Amino acid sequence: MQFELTEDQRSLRETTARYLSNTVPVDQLRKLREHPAGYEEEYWRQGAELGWTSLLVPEERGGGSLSGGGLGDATLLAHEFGRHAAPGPFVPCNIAAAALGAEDPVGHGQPLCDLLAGSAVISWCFSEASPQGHRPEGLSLDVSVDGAEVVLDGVKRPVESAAQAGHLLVSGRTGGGLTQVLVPTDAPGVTLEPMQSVDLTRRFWVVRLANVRLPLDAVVGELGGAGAQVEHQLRLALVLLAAESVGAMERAFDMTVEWAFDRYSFGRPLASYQELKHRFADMKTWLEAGHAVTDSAAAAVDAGATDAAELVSVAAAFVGEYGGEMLQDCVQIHGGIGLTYEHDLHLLLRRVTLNRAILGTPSLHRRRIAELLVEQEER
Amino acid sequence: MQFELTEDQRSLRETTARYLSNTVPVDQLRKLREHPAGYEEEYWRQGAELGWTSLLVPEERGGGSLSGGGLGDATLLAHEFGRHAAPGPFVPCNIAAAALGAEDPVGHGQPLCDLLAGSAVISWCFSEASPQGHRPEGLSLDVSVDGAEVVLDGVKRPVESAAQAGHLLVSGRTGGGLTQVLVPTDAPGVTLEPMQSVDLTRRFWVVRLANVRLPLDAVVGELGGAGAQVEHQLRLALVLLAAESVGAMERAFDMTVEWAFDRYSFGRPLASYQELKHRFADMKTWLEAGHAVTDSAAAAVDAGATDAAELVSVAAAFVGEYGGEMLQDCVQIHGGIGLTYEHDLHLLLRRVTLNRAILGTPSLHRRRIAELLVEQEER
Amino acid sequence: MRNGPEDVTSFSNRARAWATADLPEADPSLYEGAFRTNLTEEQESAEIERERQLQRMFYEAGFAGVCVPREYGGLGLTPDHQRALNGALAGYEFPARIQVPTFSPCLAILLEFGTEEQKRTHVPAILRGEELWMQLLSEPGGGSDVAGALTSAVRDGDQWMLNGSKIWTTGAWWSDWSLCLARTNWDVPKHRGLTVFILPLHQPGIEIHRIEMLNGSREFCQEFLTDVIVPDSDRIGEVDKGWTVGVRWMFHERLLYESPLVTFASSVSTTFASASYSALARAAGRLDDPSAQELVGEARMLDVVAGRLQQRIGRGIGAKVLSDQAAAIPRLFKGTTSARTRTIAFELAGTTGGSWTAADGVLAERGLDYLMRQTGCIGGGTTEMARNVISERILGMPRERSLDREVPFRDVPRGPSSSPTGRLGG
Amino acid sequence: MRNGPEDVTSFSNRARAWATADLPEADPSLYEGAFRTNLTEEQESAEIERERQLQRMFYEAGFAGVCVPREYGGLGLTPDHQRALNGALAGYEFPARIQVPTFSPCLAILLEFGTEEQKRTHVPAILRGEELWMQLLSEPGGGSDVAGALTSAVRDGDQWMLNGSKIWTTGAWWSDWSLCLARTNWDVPKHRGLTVFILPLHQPGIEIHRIEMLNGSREFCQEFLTDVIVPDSDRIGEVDKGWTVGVRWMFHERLLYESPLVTFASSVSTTFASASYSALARAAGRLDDPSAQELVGEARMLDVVAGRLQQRIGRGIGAKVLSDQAAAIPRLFKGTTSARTRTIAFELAGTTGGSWTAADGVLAERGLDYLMRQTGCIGGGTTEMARNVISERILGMPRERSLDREVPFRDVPRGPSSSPTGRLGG
Repeated sequence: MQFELTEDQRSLRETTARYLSNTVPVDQLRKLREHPAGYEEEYWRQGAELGWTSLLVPEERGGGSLSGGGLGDATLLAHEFGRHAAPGPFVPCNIAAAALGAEDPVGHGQPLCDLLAGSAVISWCFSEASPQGHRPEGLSLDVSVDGAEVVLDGVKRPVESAAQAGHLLVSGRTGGGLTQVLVPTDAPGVTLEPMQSVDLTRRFWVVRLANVRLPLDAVVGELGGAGAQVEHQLRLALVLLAAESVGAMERAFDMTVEWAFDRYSFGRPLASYQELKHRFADMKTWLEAGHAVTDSAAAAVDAGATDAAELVSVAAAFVGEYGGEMLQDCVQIHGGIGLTYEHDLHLLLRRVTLNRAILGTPSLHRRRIAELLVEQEER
Repeated sequence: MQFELTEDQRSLRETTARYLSNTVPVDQLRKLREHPAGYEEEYWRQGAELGWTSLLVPEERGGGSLSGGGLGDATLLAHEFGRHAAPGPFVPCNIAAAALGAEDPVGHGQPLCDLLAGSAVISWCFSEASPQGHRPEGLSLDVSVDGAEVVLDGVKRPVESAAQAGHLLVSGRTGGGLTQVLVPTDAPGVTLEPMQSVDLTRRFWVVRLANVRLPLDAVVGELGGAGAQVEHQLRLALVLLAAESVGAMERAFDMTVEWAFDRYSFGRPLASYQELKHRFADMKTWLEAGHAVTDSAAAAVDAGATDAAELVSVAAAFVGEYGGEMLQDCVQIHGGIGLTYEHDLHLLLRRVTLNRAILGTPSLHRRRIAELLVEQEER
Repeated sequence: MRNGPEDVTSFSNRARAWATADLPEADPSLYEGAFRTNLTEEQESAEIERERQLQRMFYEAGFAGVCVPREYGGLGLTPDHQRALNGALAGYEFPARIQVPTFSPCLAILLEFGTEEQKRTHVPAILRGEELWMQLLSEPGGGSDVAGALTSAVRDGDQWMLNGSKIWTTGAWWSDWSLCLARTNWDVPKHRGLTVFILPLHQPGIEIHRIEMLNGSREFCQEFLTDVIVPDSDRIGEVDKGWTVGVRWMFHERLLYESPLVTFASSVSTTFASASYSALARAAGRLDDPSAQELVGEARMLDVVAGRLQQRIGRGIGAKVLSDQAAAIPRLFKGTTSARTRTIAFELAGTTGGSWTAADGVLAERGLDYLMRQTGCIGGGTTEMARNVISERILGMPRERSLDREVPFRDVPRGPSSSPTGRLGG
Repeated sequence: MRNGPEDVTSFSNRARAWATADLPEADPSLYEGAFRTNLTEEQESAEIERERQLQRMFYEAGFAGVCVPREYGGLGLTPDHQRALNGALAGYEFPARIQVPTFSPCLAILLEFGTEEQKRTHVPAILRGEELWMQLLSEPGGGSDVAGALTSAVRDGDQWMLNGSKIWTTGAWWSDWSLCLARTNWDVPKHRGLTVFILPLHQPGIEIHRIEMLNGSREFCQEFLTDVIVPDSDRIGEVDKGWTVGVRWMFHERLLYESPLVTFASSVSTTFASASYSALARAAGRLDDPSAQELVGEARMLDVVAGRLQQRIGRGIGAKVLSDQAAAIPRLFKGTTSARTRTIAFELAGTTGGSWTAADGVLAERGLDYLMRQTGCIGGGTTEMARNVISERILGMPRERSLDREVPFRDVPRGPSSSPTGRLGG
């Protein structure tokens, strides 16, 4: 998160922070472990009123950003979601909103409306199980046209909140290009299989589409021409995940610093042991670096800068790798208590761990960075 | 190095340790930087009298080990070479000795004699520049038969002390199998190009063999049947390099511990700073682990155990990786002075760095370990 | 009745013959890695019952307490005999779960410090599988500072009254007896006011609460002791000299499965089984991916080195070339290694590490293992403590300044009364 | 004569126009990474001469000392103007080598603490490239403890006599003037007995010895000061208050190329150029090897993050959201990053990292870089010191106990008189 926020940005962040503290305190999060959706509909609807789903949608389509940099604004919310390990399909809904909001010519007005109002959820079906299944060029789900119908065949996983979604925004392949289709979750041929997750409240499903047939107007944007849009959505999602993880890192760091001051060992506070002090110094450095690179990536995507792709993968690779190590070191400094279910640290560890694993592990993003470097050189 | 040595082993080690301290103290090592060979012939000849080249050769061929475990004994010498960053073609000469000593039916008696006496050097031409050039199955230097002659074509690098060697033991490919040939360094078609090295006294050359023709009796062992022998030689060499690196690690660790006690910062010895203490604890652990795995590998090779191949690569991968990190941390703890030429630490850093790079980096050995694991599973 | 100690070979042969004839076969993987955490209470009780029976079988067949003196029901043989027995158990059932902490450290401490009467009462019962023991050592407020125990024991004539709380006890709810470190003197520095007692776990004054770990495991317990009465005859060692016992206690604890009192099939790896690293790569379809190969190779390398290091240090301690303190070296290495290898498994699982279905086989739940990654760096003394021991006791570097060494324990700073809750709160 | 400060855009345009018209073009790689260490003394002197000329060109064209007040020959403009100038230099020659430490920290300290006379004498000379400065700060015995300086300055009327030794000065042999931290009072705690002086380097009392680093580089020097006389008028700041100056001195030192007083083409990376990581992989024939790709990606990632972190913290300090101490954060990250990226380059070089021929191109000498890997974690204050600063000054954790804080400096323990030689010896 940037050091200096506008008045609007500050209030956006604080309203959401207050709302999350009040509606989903940790005890509530623990209760939600048993909840099929992982969140209450009403919680989500009220959240939407705070702007949770509108920042990536142009004003004329019912959305609107504060600073012009919609993603930059959205990272402020993601940051708070991370700090509170908050539930709810924040990333998929924002991606769906961005996709429908960007559609030209305008279409699918009603689903977008419901999304903005928080009365409906739309999830994004992007990832596939194959090793290349987290890159647009690696997608294999087939989208073809048969007369007046568009036909989808393939499997998507993991898909967040699929069972809560009225529609699924499915990104698939049409020959050499990509196509996105808005699929009603109850369309014939769509089946959902629940997955387990490291997170307490985020739920994922395997979504199978077998000969799913829809009218052509279910297509979002241009048939076979959605490649750039999908790449853009992926960047938005990766930046939001990174920002959420940085929020979780920040909260875990704060908790652990507090613990180090309060906890005495051999008559001295933990914070007085040099070896721990130096680990805190490293963690503080990684935390600031995480903020720096995530904000840079958000700004680059908002500005459509040429280094956006690289910065996005750098943020994903760095925050994923160092965020994980940092959270684990927070656990280590807490000792056994930090591994118990009653302690809150794992709520943050889970979120960072989840975000590190979906949409491409750090390892895949390191390769992506190398790929971009080589392209750049060969240009 | 094992904790408990036999009387013979202890005296073998101590004699060499004393000899190295007296003949190649650090000032001498610095002088040798300018020496074309990196060592004095007389130094090597006298060293050979201490058993430097005989431990891997059977008694009946003029050699003999102390404990029956020739490699285990040789690691004691390698350890001292490491502690003293000692010059001289220790590894190649021992490999050549092992190869000639193992030859059956007996041949090449004279070169072996000279080698054992230290009056001549034979170097081993094994590695090639290709990515697979450090594995026997990856060798591509061509060895073919043309009438009464064996013909060699190819390039070997890096080859230690090639210019000092009267003969080169060249491992190459004959169709599906491997062949080893003892090539006079002055044979027509053999050319040497000097290389630079991170080490102060170890010298390497690129050896090019262009249509080198020799009588068939230049072949060591069986034409096309040397595969197992070459693999064995590679294991011997890797264990000796690991043992040498562990010796260098041990000496660097001792120096740095001493420094930490003597050096005061802010009125306290460095050894009183917890963060440094914990790094020393890690280093001590890596050092003991290096001893443990190297000794295990030596014992396994001596015993021809089934896990010898794995242990050898584990030793190479572990000592290479952790030895490098350990030496660098010793430099860090010394501060700027540890980066100066006048300080002795770099003599050890160089040796560990060199050994980490030749005969396969840790990265290649990690892959090799995985390969062996998969083979084992599929068996 | 054999006369004179039996030689290792013949003992080994008898053991193998017996195992083949009488022991049920078992899939080694049954015992591999961290014990399963997904058992119901009933299943777990059943397992423990089974292990008690197995222990009884060992006893009756004359293969229990190999290194335990014969006057206490043991065989009075050597660690080599124990190793021979461990070697004979490959592929057979044996009482794996009840070995630690019952046989080490508890039995070890009884043998070393127990009175004649205590030994005659408890050692045979342990060997017959009738008494399972655990250790009341760590405390909620204590962390690494074991000697800072706050559980108090107040003398009243020939008995003691204990009050306080202990934590991180494995399977207290199915154990019978326990070894307990308590404070008997608050007016002297902390190491000089401790005493060790033994007490039955299931009695009115002891409330046992099972702790849920973040992965759902409930293997650990916390105990609340309220006015627990212990006869002075159940005291171990001298009053206020408990730390002498404590030091050996922690030494035996570090030995774990290396203890000559522990019976454990040497064929069974007590770490995450290496073969499965390549199984993970295969399941992830990355067997040909060099970066996956490097991860598999690194994990395997660390496991192999950890084993060899344990051997080396064990021998060094045995041969008195190294001090007991050297046990901190393999402990540190195993801790960091287990954290790294779990991370590698998670890494190999890729996206499946974050969310999975049962159909994902070996890749499933690697994320949960990763969440618990630090277990090996915390349990049984943290890696930080191991680093202190290595630098101070082995390398002889200056001790950390502790503000609790020369002051009466009651005056030791204990930090803000408001102990941190570890809650995200508002 | 412009009246009123020129706006950034027009300044930027003028700068670009001038650069295009008057500055010789230069291959940016000329300035990239660590400066070349394989120059002969003659070549190096020639380079310095060239840089003095370039500095002179900047001065005469009115582009020197952008943020320096006009009364001292500067332009009296803002950091934004300096950034604009830096942006205009892409692809052109500029005096890169003489920027640090002459303009920062030396010039910065002169401007902050110098007397009017000192400033009028030296600042314009610096801007004209006539005076190159360096810092007599670190000492052989001092390590990280800069305030523990042993170089003494004894007052004699209106002059001082300096004796002692300084080390780690870059290019002292071709510099003209220096900033020197000396001890003027041994009877007070260390921070309260220091004073700062300025002195010409080339004078009888100063012997300059070039230090050979293990990679053959001779960029660093050690100076031996014997009865060096300095007039009191060349004192900077008050007597015994030198630490006030020292603190700012080290702050400016940490800023390095981020200082608004430093002119450096923003197009030039001051770290190992990222593009070359992929060049290494290509040269090693491993461009398609995923594990090589991961190394390339990691190295590039670290460089990018280091740059963004530097920006963020710089802005935070500028906006006073962060204290000056926060500069320790990017310093730490850059240090660890440079060690890691050099290791990656070495790793990518494979066997060629250990021995090479000139024909190996980019893969050659990667092993030498690796030997010098820790440079970035040691030079300009160690990463250990940075970690102390971050934990103590930024996170407010308890200070390390130092035995030299409240005692007279002459009584501070200095360790065994026999200072370690760092020799392998017998």
